[in-house]
Amino acid sequence: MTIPVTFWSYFAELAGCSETVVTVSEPTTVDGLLAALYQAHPALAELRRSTLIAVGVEYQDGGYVLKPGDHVSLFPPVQGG
Amino acid sequence: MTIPVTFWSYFAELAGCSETVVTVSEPTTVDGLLAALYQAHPALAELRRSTLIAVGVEYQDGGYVLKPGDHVSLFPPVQGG
Amino acid sequence: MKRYLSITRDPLDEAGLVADRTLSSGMGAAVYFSGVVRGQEGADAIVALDYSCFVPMAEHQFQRLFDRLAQRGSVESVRLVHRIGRVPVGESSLWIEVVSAHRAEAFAACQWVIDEMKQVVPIWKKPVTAADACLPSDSNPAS
Amino acid sequence: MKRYLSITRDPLDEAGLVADRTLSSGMGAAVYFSGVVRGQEGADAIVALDYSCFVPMAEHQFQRLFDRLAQRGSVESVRLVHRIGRVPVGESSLWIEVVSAHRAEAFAACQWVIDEMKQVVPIWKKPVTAADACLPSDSNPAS
Repeated sequence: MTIPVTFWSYFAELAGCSETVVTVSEPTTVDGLLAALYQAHPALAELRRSTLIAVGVEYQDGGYVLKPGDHVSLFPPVQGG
Repeated sequence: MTIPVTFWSYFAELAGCSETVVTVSEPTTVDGLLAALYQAHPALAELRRSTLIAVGVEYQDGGYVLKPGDHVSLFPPVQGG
Repeated sequence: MKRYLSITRDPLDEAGLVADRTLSSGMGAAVYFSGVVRGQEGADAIVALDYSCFVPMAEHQFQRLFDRLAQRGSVESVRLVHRIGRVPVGESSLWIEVVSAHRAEAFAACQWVIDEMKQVVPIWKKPVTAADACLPSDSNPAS
Repeated sequence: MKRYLSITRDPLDEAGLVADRTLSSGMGAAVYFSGVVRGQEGADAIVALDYSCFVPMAEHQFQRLFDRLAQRGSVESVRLVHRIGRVPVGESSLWIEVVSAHRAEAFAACQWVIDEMKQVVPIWKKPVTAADACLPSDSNPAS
């Protein structure tokens, strides 16, 4: 299963791209996806504690089980206003 | 000494007039003036506990000693907004 | 602290007031409040409120409030308009704007002005029912 | 509860928004907040903020906040505009209006929306200094 991942705000600069695709075996949780992702993008791993994770337009935590068609977004704390 | 007194809001209806003049001997406090006033306007006396008193444009309490030229205003609790 | 005060019989031009706002580059928050006459006063349906005002004292007491606000030091500007006379249901009787560097200060100051005003500024209101509405508005002296 | 949401690259027309207000005859309070870009971000002088936004998620999260606000039952209408892209110092990035029967509810709800928004709505800002100002604004995907 391939999961597209979008990086928002300065996470895109840290990742060196704003979008990537991660191939994971099923079933995989968000945590499983992140483990693969952090191997490829160690700069993001350092910010894991302050990373927000969405699947589609909803926040999810690491235990969320990914489905085909899911789109993951990673971003730093939000700053609207 | 004559002291003009203005009644505001429904105090004018209770007093039967919006302005009057009270003649008092010197020195007289606001309380002294009120005693004379309440004799003439007993309906106002009943509301004395919720009556606000100004001399000129400042709030004063009953102990204020009146001077020639002072203008007293009596009114119910304010309701701006 | 910049201050603007108007006690007026004219309808409030809120859009115009907003368009006239000025602030310096350190300011990050404008909080404004519009108080609108409701169609109900206690249990009774009304069509308007008649506001009467002891104008010189009201102006003085507003300025005293603004003096106290200025002492807090965090507000760059306050603008306040109170409409008096007959104000129909659905129209604003009070408009306040507070400009400050940060929103917490602006919200707190705006509410503080309203709370204090309701204690000390000599303005009164009288409900107008549909039956009264053809009569002239409250004829308090100097109101 | 009536709701209006706009996430836009256009300058906020606050006066026009205020002029468009509608409220029913039971409503007595409209509270507004305008968040303005300050000329300082931390210790640095800036000329603008570049706001980026994950728009579909931001819209969804705003609507979830409005759902929660509606459950409180005291707010008749909320309108919110968030400007994104490059917002110069002195211009508004955020405008909120809350209409309620009473002012305490309106003030509380307006502040609640801002507080919650700052937790969950995916919008980010990047300071723009005079030196950056000739560069194009932040080019995040879909922002």
